[in-house]
Amino acid sequence: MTGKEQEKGKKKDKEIQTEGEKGKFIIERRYVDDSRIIEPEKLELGGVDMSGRWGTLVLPRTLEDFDTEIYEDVKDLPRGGNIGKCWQCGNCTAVCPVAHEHPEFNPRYLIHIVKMGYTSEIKRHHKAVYLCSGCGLCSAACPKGVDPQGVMIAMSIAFKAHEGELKEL
Amino acid sequence: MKEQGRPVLVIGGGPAGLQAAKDIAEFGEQVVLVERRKELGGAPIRWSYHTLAPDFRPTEEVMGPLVEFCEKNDNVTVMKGCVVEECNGRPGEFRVRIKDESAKEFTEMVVSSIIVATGFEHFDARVDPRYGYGRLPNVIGINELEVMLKQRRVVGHDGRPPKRVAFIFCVGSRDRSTNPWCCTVCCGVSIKQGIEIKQLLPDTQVYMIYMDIRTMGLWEKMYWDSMEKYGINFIRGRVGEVYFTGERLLVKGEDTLVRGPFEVLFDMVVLAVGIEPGPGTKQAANVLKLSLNEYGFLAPRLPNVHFDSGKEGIFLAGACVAPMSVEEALSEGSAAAMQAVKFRRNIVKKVPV
Amino acid sequence: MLEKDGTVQLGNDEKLELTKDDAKLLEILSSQRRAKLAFGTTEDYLKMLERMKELEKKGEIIVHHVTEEYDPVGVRTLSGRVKRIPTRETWQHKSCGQCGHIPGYISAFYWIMSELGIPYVDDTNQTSCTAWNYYGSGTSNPVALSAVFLRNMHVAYEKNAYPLIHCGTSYGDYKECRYLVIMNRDIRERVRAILKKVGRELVVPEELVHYSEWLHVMRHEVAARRKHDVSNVKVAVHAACHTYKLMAEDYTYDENILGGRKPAPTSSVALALGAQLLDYSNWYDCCGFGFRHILTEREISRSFAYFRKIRPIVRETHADVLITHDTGCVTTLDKSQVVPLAQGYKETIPVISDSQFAALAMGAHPFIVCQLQWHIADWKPLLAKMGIDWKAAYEEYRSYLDKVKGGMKPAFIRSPPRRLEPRGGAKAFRVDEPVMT
Amino acid sequence: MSVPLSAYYQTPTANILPHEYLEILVLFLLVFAVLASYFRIRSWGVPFTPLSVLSTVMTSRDREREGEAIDDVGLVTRAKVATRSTIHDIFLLRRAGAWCEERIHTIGRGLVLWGFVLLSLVTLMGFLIDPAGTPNSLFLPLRLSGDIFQGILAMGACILLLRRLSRQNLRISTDINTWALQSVLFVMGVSGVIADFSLLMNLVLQFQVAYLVNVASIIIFFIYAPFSELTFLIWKGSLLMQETLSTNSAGGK
Repeated sequence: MTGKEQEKGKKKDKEIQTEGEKGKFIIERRYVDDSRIIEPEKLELGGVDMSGRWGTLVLPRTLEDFDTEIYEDVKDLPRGGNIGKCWQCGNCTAVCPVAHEHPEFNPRYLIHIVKMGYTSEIKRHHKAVYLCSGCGLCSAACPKGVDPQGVMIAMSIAFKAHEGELKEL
Repeated sequence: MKEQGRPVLVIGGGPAGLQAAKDIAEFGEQVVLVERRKELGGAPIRWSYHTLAPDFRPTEEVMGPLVEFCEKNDNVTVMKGCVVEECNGRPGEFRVRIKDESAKEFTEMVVSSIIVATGFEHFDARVDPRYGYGRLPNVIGINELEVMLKQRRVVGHDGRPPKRVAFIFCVGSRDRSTNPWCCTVCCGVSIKQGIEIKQLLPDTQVYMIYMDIRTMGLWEKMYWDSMEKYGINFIRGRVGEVYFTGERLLVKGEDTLVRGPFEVLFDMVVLAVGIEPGPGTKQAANVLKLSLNEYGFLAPRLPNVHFDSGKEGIFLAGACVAPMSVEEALSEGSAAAMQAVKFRRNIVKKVPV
Repeated sequence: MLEKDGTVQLGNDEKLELTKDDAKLLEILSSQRRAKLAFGTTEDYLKMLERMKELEKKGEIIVHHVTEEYDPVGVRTLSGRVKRIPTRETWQHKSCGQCGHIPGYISAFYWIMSELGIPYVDDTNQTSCTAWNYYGSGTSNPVALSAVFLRNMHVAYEKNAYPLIHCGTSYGDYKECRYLVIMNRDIRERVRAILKKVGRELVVPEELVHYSEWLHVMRHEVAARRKHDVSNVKVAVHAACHTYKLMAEDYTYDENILGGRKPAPTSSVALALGAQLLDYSNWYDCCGFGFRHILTEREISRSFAYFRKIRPIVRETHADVLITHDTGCVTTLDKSQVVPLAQGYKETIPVISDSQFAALAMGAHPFIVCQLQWHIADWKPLLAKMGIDWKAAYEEYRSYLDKVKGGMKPAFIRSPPRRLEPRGGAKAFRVDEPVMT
Repeated sequence: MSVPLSAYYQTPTANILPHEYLEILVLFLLVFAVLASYFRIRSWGVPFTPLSVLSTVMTSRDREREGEAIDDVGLVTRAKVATRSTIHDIFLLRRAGAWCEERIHTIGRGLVLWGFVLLSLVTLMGFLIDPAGTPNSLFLPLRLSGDIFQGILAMGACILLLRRLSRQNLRISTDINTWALQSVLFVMGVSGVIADFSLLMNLVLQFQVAYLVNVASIIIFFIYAPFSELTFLIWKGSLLMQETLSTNSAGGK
């Protein structure tokens, strides 16, 4: 499979994407996040109307590549330099007062997806980074000196800088 | 033959065996060192390991002196390409029959005690077909990568250096369908090799796909350095299938931290193949009537006292007892040597001449 | 590492020749490993066959043997055991979806059999295996399923024809049911009671045979009658989950086909006809049908079929045709292309059954026999590549339709149901492939 | 003790640093700080969000947001939203305070924030009322409230510092910038209070020393702030406000 073809496919996905609550009728809907559902408002083939449910597609969630661009930026931004030391022990999330309130904010996980460069995951979770309250408990708890608080600062800057690519599909 | 003249028989010319022979010889005792293969040095030399974890010391630097000593020293009789075929008699005077496999000659001798150090074999990754080892190009074992690193030339089958390398841990280890035990060293060795690849090809991305990282004791430093100094990435999960697309290797697995499947292209896949008991161990066990444990390693009388075979006058050392690193094997050799010498001296006291 | 000269470099001084024996070793190892992951284990499976013999001796069950009158051919299954595939006088156990969705599927198959002059029984007295029910809603139960299974098997038995199962699901379902009936006394007795009520006995076939296995053993005869050259046709094969993942030990493998690492049927047919067989990365994946999904979650089913099968296949192989050997697979893989194509995705590939492909190669009519007009994905390039003038054929078809409208009797390819008498003088049992033991 | 009000009329700062100069200096520093933080934030490759917030509020024409057009939202609506989000998110510390695991931490932050804001307000008023600092009826109340707010600021900074100092793990892991920023704020507040009270008690020498320290700390603060965490906090704060703004405005249509 050539990269160009893939690109074409991706572009298509974007074009057909529509807003609003999608795929209500999918039984196990809660396991499928919006960005994966393509539900065309207007789709017709040979005079047959295939809009809405009849034309719905669900994109696969397979992680297809590592894209370390954001990771490199985070490393260069103030206080982001130690992200590379993280070994995913989860101490930060364990002590994080925000994570206890908001499951979508998980410092350990954010660091992982940025480190590995799972763009699709970053797309889904990057907004959560701004929930960090900067209390610094994580940096105190981290056994490897990652300084997650600082990394969150660097990340929120990096995510803003890459806003364009990170927009929902 | 007088008691004093009776040598100690060491089976196996690997790290443990050589160390044992050296120590006994330095006690001024006679040693007979029997090695099945044509050269001394055991696994590190046979598979031509480039360096040894954790301190990246060249293998020759560790094994060279030992081999040289045993070759030169008068107290040590080295018998290469030989196997012990028969053993009877009682502790203190075992009558052994040693067969030279090439020349088909037999040597008979009486030995006071025996040290078994028959070592291990690398797991044959073809037995676990999901990684396509032996079928797909650029799927290699850590032992083959050592050879490449020694030649300072890490390349794929097309002769080009890989841009992205994946190490798959626990191949033929911790798996009911192959070997259920942990080989204890492959995490460390893989990480060591990852670092060496980074030193050799700084632009190559290295990914470690692991279940657990078991870099015991001070080996942990390698693990930390690999991450912090060399930027090696670690993916927690397992690989289900490796598929060759015609150009690159498509590795299908799961990143358990993301709870999601990944299908990523790599240029080279290195399998951290496990350690399993070799034919030499089995043969020695038959000849000396030693008991094997459920996994086929030699079973010591007490699990925490490796050198004690449970049979008077026979001592165990090295990876024939359990998977272990070279550093452990060396000290086990030493320990067994001490036991053998102690045993001999006691006999001399008991039997006045 | 694998060297150019086909050897494996093991150490600085050691090389390992990858000879045929090594390949075989690999194959055996992988077979064993796969067998481990299947329903029960190979050991259980062989035990079950032993038990079947015992029960027969005790007279508890009647075993429908693959006797010489069926002119059987031996093939090697995943378990390493030799399976006897009947080639003649077979009782056609049809598939619900097949006749409904892909009429060309079964007509092509019957056409092939009549071309080869092989007698078979197309019986109307057959029920559905109810696996739809079993998978779709879970309202069925082992006893009911087994009863239906044995009922059909008894019908075949009294017709003195050997059941040949077209439907992959029935095939897998029956294999599991047979296991239950033989290994579980309770189920056996309850089923016996049910069968008594409908005046039937408990007859278990010695071998459960899928039609793809029949086509596999007959592939050389098929190839011998090839009319069109398909050597330039690139073929990708999708094997049906229910044929080779349910009771995996009992499906046909062959070390000369795909290295024995994947089921032999269908691939073997393509190879025998001289087409170019291509491999792809999502080979083992389901087609997306998945019963519950096609019933309740069309979107998932459709998307999986396209994004996880069709798209990778087209991108990796650029094949001309995708051949499968089950109803659900052809239906899903073919019909699921509608929406993506309407949405503007480009990748597409015609999907047909092995019987249709074989029939086309043997010169069957693409529309009257193989009925490609029912297929979604564009089959014109394929026919063109096979050297079939589809325009002319289509004209024929139109005029044929007009004649039928005018009152002509449409061409049926089926044999009238009949009771067969046992015949002697059958050919000696032959083994199709070098059998590994 | 009796406070000779005359003490205020003869501005004794004059012979250290003339009032006007000081104000000019502060003004200059302010401009510098803003420019510096602007360039620093731009150097991260991201927009200077305080500006974008302003423009968001000001523009009352259609905007494109994430490919979807938002209908015309009046200046008033936006201003309302802005104020609401300012009050909730910033002054009521919804973001900064809600998830601090200890009450005291929230309080510390609150005091610093309120102290700082009010102090600047008072100073501004004083400056507007009378740049020359010559006596008038509002002079004393302003001055006194200024002292109170400086005190609050100092207290808050002190709490934050003590919290970090008292916990060993926090102490070790705290970034040098955090220390610097908090201490500067602390010194600023304390020196300010001491200056004024020593003046009230006619302790001219202490006053002069404290006053110099105060001025120095103010200068340091303005020069240092753009290179401290404060820049990020302001950037992030404005970014979030902008988010709220767009979403609320979009929702409010």
